[in-house]
Amino acid sequence: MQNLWLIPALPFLGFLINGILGKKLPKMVINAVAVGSVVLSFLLVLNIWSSGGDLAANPIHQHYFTWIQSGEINIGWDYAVDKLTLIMLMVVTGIGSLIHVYATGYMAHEEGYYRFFAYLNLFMFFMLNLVLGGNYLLLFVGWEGVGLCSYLLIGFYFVKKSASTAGNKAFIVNRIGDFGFSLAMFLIVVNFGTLDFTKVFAAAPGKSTETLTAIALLLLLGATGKSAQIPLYVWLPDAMEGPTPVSALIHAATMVTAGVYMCTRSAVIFTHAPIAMDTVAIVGLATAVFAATIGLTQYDIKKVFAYSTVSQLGYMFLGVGVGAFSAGVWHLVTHAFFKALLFLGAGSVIHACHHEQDMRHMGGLRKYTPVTMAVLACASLAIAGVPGTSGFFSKDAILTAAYGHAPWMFWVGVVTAGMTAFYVWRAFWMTFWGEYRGHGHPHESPWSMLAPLVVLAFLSIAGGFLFNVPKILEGMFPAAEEVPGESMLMGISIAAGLAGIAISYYMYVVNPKLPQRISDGLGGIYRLVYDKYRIDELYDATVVNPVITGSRSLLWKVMDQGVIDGAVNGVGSEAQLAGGWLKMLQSGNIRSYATWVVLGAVCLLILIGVAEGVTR
Amino acid sequence: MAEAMQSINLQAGVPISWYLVLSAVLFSLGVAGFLFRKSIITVFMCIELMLNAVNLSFVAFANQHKQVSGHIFTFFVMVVAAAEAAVGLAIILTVFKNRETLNIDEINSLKN
Amino acid sequence: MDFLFFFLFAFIAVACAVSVVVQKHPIASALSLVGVMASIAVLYLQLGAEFLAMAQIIVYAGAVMVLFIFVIMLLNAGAESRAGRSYAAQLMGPPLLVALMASLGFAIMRGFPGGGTVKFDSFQGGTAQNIGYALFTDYLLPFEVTSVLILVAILGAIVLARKEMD
Amino acid sequence: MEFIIITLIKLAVIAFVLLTALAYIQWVERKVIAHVQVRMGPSRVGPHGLLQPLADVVKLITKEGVMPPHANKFFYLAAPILAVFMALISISVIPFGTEFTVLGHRVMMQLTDLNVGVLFILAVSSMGVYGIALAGWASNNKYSLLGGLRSSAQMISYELPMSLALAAPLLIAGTLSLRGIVDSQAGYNLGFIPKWAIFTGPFPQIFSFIIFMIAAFAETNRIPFDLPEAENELVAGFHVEYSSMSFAAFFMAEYSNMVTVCSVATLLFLGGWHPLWPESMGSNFAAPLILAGAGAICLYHGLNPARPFDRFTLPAFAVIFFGLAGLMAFPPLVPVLTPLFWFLAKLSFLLFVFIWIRATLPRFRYDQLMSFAWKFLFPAALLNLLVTGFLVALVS
Amino acid sequence: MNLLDLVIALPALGFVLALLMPRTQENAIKMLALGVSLATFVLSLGLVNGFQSGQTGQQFVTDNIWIASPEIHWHVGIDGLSLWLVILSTFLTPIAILLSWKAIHDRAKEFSAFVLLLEFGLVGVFAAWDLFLFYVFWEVVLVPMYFLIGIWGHDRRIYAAVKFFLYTMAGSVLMLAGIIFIYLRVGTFDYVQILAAISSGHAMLTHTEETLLFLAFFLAFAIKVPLFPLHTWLPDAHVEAPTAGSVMLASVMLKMGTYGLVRFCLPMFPTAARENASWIVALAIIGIVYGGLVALVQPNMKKLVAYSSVSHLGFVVLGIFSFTQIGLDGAVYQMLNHGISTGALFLLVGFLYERRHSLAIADFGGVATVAPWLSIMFLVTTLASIGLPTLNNFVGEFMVLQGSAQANFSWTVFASLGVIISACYMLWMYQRVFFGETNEEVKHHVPDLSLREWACVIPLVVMMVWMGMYSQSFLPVVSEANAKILDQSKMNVPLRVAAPRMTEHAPPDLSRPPVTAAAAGGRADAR
Repeated sequence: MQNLWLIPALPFLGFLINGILGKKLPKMVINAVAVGSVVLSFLLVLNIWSSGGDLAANPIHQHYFTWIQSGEINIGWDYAVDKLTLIMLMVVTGIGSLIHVYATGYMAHEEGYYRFFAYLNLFMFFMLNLVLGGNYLLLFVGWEGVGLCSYLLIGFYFVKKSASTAGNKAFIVNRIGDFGFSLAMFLIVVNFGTLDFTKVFAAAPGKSTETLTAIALLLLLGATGKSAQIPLYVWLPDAMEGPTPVSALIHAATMVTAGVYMCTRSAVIFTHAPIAMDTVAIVGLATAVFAATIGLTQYDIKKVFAYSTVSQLGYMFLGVGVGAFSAGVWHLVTHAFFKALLFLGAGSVIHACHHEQDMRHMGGLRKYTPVTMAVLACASLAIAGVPGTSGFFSKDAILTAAYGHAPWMFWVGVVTAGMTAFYVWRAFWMTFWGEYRGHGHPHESPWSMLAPLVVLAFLSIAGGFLFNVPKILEGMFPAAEEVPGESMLMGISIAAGLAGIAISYYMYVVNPKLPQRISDGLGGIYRLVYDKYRIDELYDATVVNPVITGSRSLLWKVMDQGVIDGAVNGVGSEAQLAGGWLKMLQSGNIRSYATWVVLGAVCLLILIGVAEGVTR
Repeated sequence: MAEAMQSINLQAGVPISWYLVLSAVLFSLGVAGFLFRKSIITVFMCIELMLNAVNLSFVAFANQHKQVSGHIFTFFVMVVAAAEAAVGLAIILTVFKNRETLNIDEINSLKN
Repeated sequence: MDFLFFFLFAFIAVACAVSVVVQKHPIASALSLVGVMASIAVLYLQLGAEFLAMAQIIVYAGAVMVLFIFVIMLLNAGAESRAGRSYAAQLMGPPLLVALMASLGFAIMRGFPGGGTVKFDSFQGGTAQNIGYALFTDYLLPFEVTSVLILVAILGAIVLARKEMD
Repeated sequence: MEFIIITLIKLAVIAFVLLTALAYIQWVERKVIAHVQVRMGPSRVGPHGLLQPLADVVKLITKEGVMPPHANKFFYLAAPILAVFMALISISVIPFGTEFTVLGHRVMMQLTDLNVGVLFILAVSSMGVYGIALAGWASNNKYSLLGGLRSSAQMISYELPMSLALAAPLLIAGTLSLRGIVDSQAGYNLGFIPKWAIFTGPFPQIFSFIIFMIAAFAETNRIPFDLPEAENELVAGFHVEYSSMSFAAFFMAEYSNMVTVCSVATLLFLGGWHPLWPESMGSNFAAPLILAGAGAICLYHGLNPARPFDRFTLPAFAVIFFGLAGLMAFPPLVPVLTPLFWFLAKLSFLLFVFIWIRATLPRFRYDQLMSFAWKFLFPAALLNLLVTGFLVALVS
Repeated sequence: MNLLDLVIALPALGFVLALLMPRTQENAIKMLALGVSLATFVLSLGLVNGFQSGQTGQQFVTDNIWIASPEIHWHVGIDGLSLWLVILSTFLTPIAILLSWKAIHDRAKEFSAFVLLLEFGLVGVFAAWDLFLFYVFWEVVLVPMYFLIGIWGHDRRIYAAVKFFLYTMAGSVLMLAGIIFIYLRVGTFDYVQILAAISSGHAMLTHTEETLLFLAFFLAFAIKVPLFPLHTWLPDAHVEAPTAGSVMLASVMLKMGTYGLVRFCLPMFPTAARENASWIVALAIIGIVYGGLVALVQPNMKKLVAYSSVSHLGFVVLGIFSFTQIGLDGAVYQMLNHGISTGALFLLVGFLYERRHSLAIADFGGVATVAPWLSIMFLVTTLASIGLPTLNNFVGEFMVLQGSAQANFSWTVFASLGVIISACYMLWMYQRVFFGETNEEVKHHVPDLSLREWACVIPLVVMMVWMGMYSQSFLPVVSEANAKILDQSKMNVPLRVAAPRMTEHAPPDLSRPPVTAAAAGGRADAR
């Protein structure tokens, strides 16, 4: 019997210690606390993994206390673990601990060292909460919590306006997603009377398709927010303002995949809402393509990987959408490996180039940072889906399933895969080949950073074999139907990947003048893509500015101060005016007062007289 | 007044209503004084006049109902009137000291 | 007899009241007011309120009016000045007075067509004993309250006088 | 109808007696003061100046009335009339003696017996102030105005202690009718102490008697309280401008006020016409004896005269006295005259006190006057009233 | 004289004592005020301790005749609904006194006195079970707040104070009229008896009468809440008020309105409440969104928080008029949450003001670098007020929205927009105030939290976490009370058309012929 609550509690403890006392503590202690807590929880997870028993048959479910209880609605604070959760736990804690280790090196010379680790631990806490949560509300707790942490970490360099703005953007865009999520929850409660996964999923098949579709779509809205899908992906690229480990941990490996996890978790609901499923698939696919195209043109190394993340997430959604939940989760895992690796590698590169992020000022780093190059190569191979690497299996699984669902999806997916391979390798070549174009003297990172990289490199190569997610999740989801000619499809996707690599090699190593010409040739389109389709501007123009200006000029100035307050004060002034007229009576002359009194008396008498007269 | 006139016989005695009419007349005269006189003191006296008129009606009612209550009321009115006179005259003295006038039309600080 | 009595003193009362209003000089008004009070006192006697009649003379004529005259003499108040006027009073006053009289008369005539009649000694209840008894049994509280009132009045008068002294 | 006739007759008698009496009280006053100051006093006009009052009256009537300029004529003339009127009217409720029967008509020695007589007297006396005040004001003279102000203030102030002092014996008597009060004082304690208010009751009213007398002095503007006419400050106070008959009127008013208050004191405190000792001890013979004694004294002095014409006048007086004594002793008249005698005796004694004090005491200062009234007299009267009321309540 | 009476009486006592103290002894007075309020708080904890959950109806009852005729009782008691509000008042008063320790120097005596008087009134309002008594306390609360704003406020304080006073008066007078009408009809001011009379139909309220009464009460409460179109007094009052004033105003006084809605409008006029629920909810939702949007563009921190209160209280009203158990519970819980979190917000804004002597957001920036703890506390509060899970507001909002969703899902959709907007304005303000470059004034004039300020903040933060994490220690009693109220308001009073039995509820002067529903309108000319 494991105490699940320990798993999130440990990082939380670390957060408390570092957050409250951190200022006084020496770096060593901080490291120990931060890393130690996460590693410990990782060990706990391992413990569950090993002593797991048959989680499919009897998932662990632990109830700690009733959180919200009113009327017939009772929401407890309880953790549940089944295979899916377990995998997520592994990913989160494992990669989390690796990245913590990495961060000790990366952040070594930063202001607010303790603050950073406190936030990271807090993030771990919430993330684990998200994963462990036994009901939607608890999931939501983690969901919001990680959002908060990403807000804090993106805005870690809060003196930089761009950073804090990016943080706000992330949080608010996520809020929009959460809006959907919470609505979904309300609908669930209204229809199911509870939020516990087990109960909900048990009752789900009985419900009408419309209800389920509505719920599913709202959930999807939430997922798009968290997992940076169209239309809410805009926050993720900006999120790169944060320190690189953050980008790796939160915005590549764990948090952004929460959406996928949530959709997978609510697979039952989705499977009973075909329209929702298709929406998911289309959204995923669209995002994949869309982001990939943008990725082609970026020069900021982190931006490139950011967009690739977006597009990979699109893949996962595609997987979920086409019903291959396990494939989606698989890709989630592998993606966690290699994308984390990519980011961390990029981090080490940046570290090497004295915080230079623009690839045009890099190049030729293979001489200075061989290890980094090696690991990044592994990652790039993996993401490009070179056979044998982890990325290959998961992506292939998804694409196959997509083909089974609708062939055109498969083709689009393949193209995207090609683009992915292209821009990742483009980045690779630009960074490591050619001459060093930057300033200063690049240097290799410390081993505290490299060690995790190596581990991750190994994982991203071998991850596919180590974690055969579909096999682990056997029977949890309806199996994707067998597709004829699977090997052929496999070949096509591999080809696409390799083609991408080849083209990038040709364009950026063999003759580096080509890209310039192409971009010039494309002209407007290129610039549009380069400017990320000006989506942010679009949002600003259509949503943000109207709201702000409208609120200010219309609601506040006109409505509030003009109309309402005006009415109120108007009444006041009217009253004063009337008083001014009535003041005439107040002549201050006793005799006139007396006259009025007498008038009143007479009227009274006459009234009485009339009354008498009436009665008689 | 008409039907009252018919019902007069000299032995029966004076009708109550005549007393009331008398008091009404006195009262109205008091009011008139209040309205048309300018000297505070006179106005004050007119108030006393009105009080007296009312007292008269009280006593008349007492006589009609053969009860002493009316007398008691009158008694209280007198007492209060005495007190009122004391205070009022003191006020008048003060006013005169401060404003050198007894003309109520010139004592209108309440204006505006 | 009663009629004679009544009309005589009613006439005096009204005449004096009129002179209270029309006399230009405060002293004159005051004395006419004394006349009114005296005649009212006599009417009290006729109404059987002998104690009140005496009290009327003592309190009103003897104390209150003397105070008035005292003040008039002290301020040496002459005939009132023409200055100042109240349009309200001048314009609305006369019609209002007529209306007041009319309505009062109407009310009285309505309320007491004839009513009871008054003869001398027709009502014996107004002796000092009766009133004293009523005062100290039924009306004890009001009585005490008025005593307090008078105390307050004395204080007030003193304070005011003080103020105008210094 | 006969009621009216009888009343008219009584009215005539009383008016005549009273007016002459008033004139002669003044004579007495002058005589007494003169003798106190070891002078002769009026002695030219008539024997012992007995005709002096007549002479004064004639003089006053024949004198020219002077109207001061800018005086308010109406009030100037009205004031003295008002004064004397108020002074005389209060006599009307004062009983001089018991009732008796003439020609089958029961007659009481009193114009009318109000059952609120005391209140009536208070009321009227309180009205008395108007005369003086008006006089002071109307004669358009600062001295007289001051006099008027003083008198009004003084009379209002002293009215309170006076009425409070009056209230005390009323509590004992339990009635407001003067006659009733007197009746309530009939009889004797221990057989010889008269049941007068000052002697008897749960609380002998001696204090209230004293207070009443003091207040009475003030009410009548007599020395030591004659501030309104303080010759040496205000020349002659409120009547400085008056002359001839109107001047006389004020004097009449003053003296008749004296008479009034003295008779009130007599009635309320000194048991009215009840003799000083019971008839069983022969109080009925007191009157004849005293008169006879007076006659005897006169006869003795007539026989060996101090002045030449005494030889003629005193025996005449003696005869008159003897005659009166005879009248008193005449059995059918005894029940009528004895009470009258006793009443007049007490009355004249009080009047003598008035004169006596005038001859003795100096005048107060005005503030002394007021503070005496408010700070001593009034509380004392109040206290006395309280004690009396308390004791009365206890006894009954 | 039970515990509750003590809790009510103690502040009044303190008020008198404070007035008796010599004004030179400033610190002594403040100490006294603090001591008294703390003592009151401890006593009120005794209330929590002694409160038997499970038995509905009021507890700690005292019922003495206060005024013989008309019969007005000193009838105080608490049920689950009032309990926590009473605690809230007693809990915040010491904090209010403590936080203005440095800020208030002129007339410190009156200040302390007024704060205590305010506490007295507030506790009274929540504890009163006699309508007239309730009204009295209601007005009692008005006076000290009026002076707090008018004397210790900022530049336009007089305007704000008068506005505040008139607004509230306008409503409460109507309420008084309503109370008197009920009295005339039922013959008592006693809440319980009135409920009994109304629910049993002895009150013979015709439909129009009930609606009018409901509106009379509702208006008074809506102004106090404040509901959307009636809210303009709030920003002014808040901006001008001293910090303590703002805290008490936002945290407790606004709750008087919502409390009144729950306590009176729902159970006493069930049908009217249900009929009018639709547009009231509409107003509430408008308020939620509108308040948020306006808050978004406020240049002044206090104004921003004030408008955010408008938005938050919209949630409360929404929950109340959703007529669902969870919605009502959430509403009540949200009252408490808002009391804590917004109170804390005003508190911290007040701290900023004490340092920088400005409320304009533009005057700040980069506070986080110079005053990290202050900014962290502010962050926690901000997160609480934007409804981050594990902090208090989330629970309330969730329940309210859940309730409204059960009533009508479209309401929830619109209301939830408020949640997004709240994130926008709060975070934006936070960014502008605390993040970015530190400007000179801030660098020199903004130190971190002092010990006293810690003492003010910590309890609030603790409460936020506690209420957010473990609502069970507060909710159950509330639920019981609300359940009672709900089934009170569920029963629709059938209009008595036939002769109703006159019972002791009906005063003797009402012995007039029973009126039919038709004749009810024309009763006036029938008489």
